[in-house]
Amino acid sequence: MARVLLFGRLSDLAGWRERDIPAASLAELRGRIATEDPALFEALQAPAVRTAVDQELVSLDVALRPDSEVAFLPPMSGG
Amino acid sequence: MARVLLFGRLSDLAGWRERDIPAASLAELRGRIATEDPALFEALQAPAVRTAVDQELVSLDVALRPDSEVAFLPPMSGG
Amino acid sequence: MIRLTQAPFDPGQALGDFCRDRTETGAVASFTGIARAEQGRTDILELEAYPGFTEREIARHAAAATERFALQDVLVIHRTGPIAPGEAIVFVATAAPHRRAAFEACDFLMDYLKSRAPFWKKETGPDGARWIEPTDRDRDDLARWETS
Amino acid sequence: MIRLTQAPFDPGQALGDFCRDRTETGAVASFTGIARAEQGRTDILELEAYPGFTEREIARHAAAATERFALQDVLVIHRTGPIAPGEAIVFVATAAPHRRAAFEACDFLMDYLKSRAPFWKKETGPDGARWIEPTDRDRDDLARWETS
Repeated sequence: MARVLLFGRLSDLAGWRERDIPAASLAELRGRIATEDPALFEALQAPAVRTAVDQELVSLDVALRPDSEVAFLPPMSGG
Repeated sequence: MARVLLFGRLSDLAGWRERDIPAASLAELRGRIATEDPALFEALQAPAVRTAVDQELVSLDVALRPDSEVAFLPPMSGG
Repeated sequence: MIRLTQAPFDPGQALGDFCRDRTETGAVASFTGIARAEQGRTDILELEAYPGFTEREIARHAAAATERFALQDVLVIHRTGPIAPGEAIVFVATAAPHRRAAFEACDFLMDYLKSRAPFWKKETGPDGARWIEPTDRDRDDLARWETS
Repeated sequence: MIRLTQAPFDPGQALGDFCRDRTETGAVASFTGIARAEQGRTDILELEAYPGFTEREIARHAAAATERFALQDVLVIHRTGPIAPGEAIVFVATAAPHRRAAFEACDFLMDYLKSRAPFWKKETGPDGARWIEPTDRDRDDLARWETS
């Protein structure tokens, strides 16, 4: 299980901002999203979208704990 | 006659800040200063010292009116 | 210090507080980003952050700037939520003994905030809403600081 | 606006006023120069100006900066007379649609003020008084803006 957070245009696209999705790894989580929402899966694959697990950026697959927080971060722009 | 103003280290050197000195041109004014205070004259000759007549910078000799204001400006530094 | 705030803030107050009681600083540079109306094309700007993560990422860059430019102090305030035209979005202040370091550090931090800090920005106007992403200009600005 | 003042001023107040009611500005850069105590080596700084001439010379450079960087507004406040450590000496703020212009114009004006504006600066400390003149660094900084 992981708490999944979507930011920026990703949450507009998916229609949700925060959801619990059962998965033991990031790869498994992506697989579930691919099944449920192919358009969101496609958007998450873009190289500009970064992934944070438990508030640390990751670039490879990682295991998820039951209380892990996974955030998908589209291109950022502050100021 | 001209009202002569000294700024920065020039007024420390001369011991005055503002004085009336009779002169019909800048060259004549410099001549009078050379007679009265050779050390000040020397200091005014330094290329870094700029001269303003009636609040406009001048680089050549100019005529002075009776109410002209002549300012000698050593290297400037604000901020 | 890094501060995210939902409420409007006064950049003047922030600068006044930041400058107070500094007898060895010499130079304080600041930048204030203000929401533009774009001649009526923007009614509202909405800034989303990732609470916790966003502050920590900014703090990491503020620490990098502090080291790189030998800063004495740095302050970043960033709005989140809906922001009306004319309101301050971001305020950065840097303190250093001399002006070149203060200016460069402030510029460096703003380039980072514009194109790399974890914020997502949506503009809503008469033509609808759109997400703003860093421009090529923003990326070029950021590239100036890359050390080879 | 160019303002010389004998009395202490609050840079925060100045920035707050400058930023107010700007709905098309986007970017305000500012610089505050503060008198340093230099670990007790400076007790007092004294700034002399040439009233009238000084304001006009600064205004001429502010107008040049406005044209060169397409500024929307510029403010320069400069202290004269005796200044204690920790007090603001100079404040420059620049307003532009985008940040690069605001930063560069503020930097440009400070370089000018440091080495070319009609001020004379005397530092008094336990070792006596000395006149401060532009450093090589100040001259190098200024040379960055020369157009060939």
